[in-house]
Amino acid sequence: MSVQSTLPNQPETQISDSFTPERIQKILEVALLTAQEPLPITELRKLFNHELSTAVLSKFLHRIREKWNDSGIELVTVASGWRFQSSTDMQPYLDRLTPPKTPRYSRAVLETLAIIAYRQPVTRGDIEEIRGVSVSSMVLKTLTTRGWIETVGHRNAPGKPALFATTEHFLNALNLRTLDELPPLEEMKSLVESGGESQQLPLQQPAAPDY
Amino acid sequence: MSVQSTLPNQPETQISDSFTPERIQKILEVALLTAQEPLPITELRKLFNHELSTAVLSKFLHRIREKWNDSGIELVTVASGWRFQSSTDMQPYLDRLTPPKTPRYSRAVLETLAIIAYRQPVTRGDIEEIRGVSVSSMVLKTLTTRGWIETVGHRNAPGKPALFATTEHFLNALNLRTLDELPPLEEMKSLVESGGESQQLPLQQPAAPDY
Amino acid sequence: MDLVIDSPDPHPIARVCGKPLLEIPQDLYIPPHALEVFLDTFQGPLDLLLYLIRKHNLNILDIPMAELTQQYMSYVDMMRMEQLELAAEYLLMTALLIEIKSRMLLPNPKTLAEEEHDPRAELVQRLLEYEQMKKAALRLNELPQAERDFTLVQVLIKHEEIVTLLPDISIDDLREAWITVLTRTKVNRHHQVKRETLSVRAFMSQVLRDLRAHNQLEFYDLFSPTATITEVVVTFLAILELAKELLLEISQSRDSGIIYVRSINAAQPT
Repeated sequence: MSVQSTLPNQPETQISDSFTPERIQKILEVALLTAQEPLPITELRKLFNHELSTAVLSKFLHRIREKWNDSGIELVTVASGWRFQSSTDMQPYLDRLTPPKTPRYSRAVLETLAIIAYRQPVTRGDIEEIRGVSVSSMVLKTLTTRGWIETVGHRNAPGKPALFATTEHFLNALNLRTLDELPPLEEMKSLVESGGESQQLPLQQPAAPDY
Repeated sequence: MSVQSTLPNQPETQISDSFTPERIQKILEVALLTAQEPLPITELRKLFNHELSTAVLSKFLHRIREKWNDSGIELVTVASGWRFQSSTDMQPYLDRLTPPKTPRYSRAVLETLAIIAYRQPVTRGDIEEIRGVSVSSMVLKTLTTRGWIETVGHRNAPGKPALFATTEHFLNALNLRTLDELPPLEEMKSLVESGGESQQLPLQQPAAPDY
Repeated sequence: MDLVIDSPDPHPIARVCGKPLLEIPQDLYIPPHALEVFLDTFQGPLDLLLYLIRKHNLNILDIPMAELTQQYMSYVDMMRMEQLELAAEYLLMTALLIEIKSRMLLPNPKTLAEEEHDPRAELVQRLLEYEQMKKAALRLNELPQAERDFTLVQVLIKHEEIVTLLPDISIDDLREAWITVLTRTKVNRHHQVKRETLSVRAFMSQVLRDLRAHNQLEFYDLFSPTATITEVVVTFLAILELAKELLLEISQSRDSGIIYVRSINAAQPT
């Protein structure tokens, strides 16, 4: 049972809510420029006390995207919503200010990430099976700490191994909206070329992942 | 052995450093929009490999300030440099996205308040004796300023200590009509004595107050 | 160096004792002096096998198994020191290859069913899947990445404190605080907390408040005309308690005369 705030006047009542198109665009821009996280349209509707529809806001967002085109800043949609970010051609300049802080990941980390991204949910054992080597805890910790993978459950098998999947944050970081936008898996060319016997191998491509 | 990036992330030498005024302005804006901290001009000069003077950059910054005028975002100078920030008139909208968080009182404040509520009128010494620790003046001041406690008299004892009691405003704030509506002491006494640690106390809701 | 595996050749793949190692051996044999480099270069036996097959058209069937086994065995001791697990994985791979080869050498009546159980199939399947994931890892790494290839826009929100928010509390907060106090008191037994009914306490405060305004009041004035019997009793108890605590003074100049109640305002000299 929480006590109501006794504060006299909430800001709500003080906003004059005459939303001209210019004003709507301005408010959207300020919200997106100051947001800490990508903002979904449902969230952006709060700016206008839900008075504007998703469709209307979507039109405005596209207009804003146009406006910022070629400014070195772009408005993009990622998994969790809309956000402003610098365009990639600006990064070399930004790196002059702050030396790149993100580590380049080792092959072990990248391969583990790829397996989790494309085959999720997978256990550590699954990853080891595919890579043919054991996966160090450090690798999984690196990805977990970055917020790119998380445990989504446990397989009902001896030892109840954790099942890993990629996070929404991972999609955001790579500018993706859904896992479908990951680069498609390549068909691998047969391992045994033109050898007589080898062609008889009943090779199948790995089952297409179902996401 | 780490994997080298095959990214469009180019080394310094590949930046075309022909700085047209438009390009300079663009780079400055991107840097300021993405910076975590205010950027002093000395820092901004790094963007252009120190090829542009402080005076030139300063002129550009003022031009940018003009450009952003009335956009809901303003370019300002603070002690440590230049930064973009939302303008005050935008705050009501931004507050709709992230309602300001209500602060919480410390344990010391809450316990002191509880003691005054249940044991009033009490002196600071009484409170200290019950809590087993000294009560800082800040705690009493917090509660007095809030209008929740007041001095109702002084005990005829050495030092003539002030006697504190709760106010009507306190009752209002808690939606109570009288102090009787606070959870009764006896109930709690048995709770305390039946349980060991307070964490294990089988807490019940207080008798339903009828408001 | 974009993965040794895919690099166009002339670069040394590694340096061993200062000397460039220009070529990777053509089979699974690892020169002892390059052992560590190898363990670092390849992600494991699958990776190495894949490399050999892709780059040198090594036929899984043509691997000189006996020789290889011998060489591998001689490294076991060496690897055991630091990378036992990895050594085991290489050995396991070798064992698998040997098994495959031996099974292939056995007379094998060609039936459809048998073909489906070609011992190479599973290995090749694994190799293909691993290769696919390796490629996927590269593609993934080529995607623009936040903080590496672009930076998020972060404009500060200016917070003018229009209203200072004050903390709210609930009865539960208060109750919890009180229970904490009581529990602690119970733990430190030397603190005796008197437990009285709350209403007496509340009325004690009220009486003091009334007296603060007037300094001296007639006894009857301390009782609200609309008070219930309980309230009257409690007020009376409150007055007695205050008197006991020397917070007020009750006086009567003569029998059956007016009873005055005066606060002993300790703050001001009377």
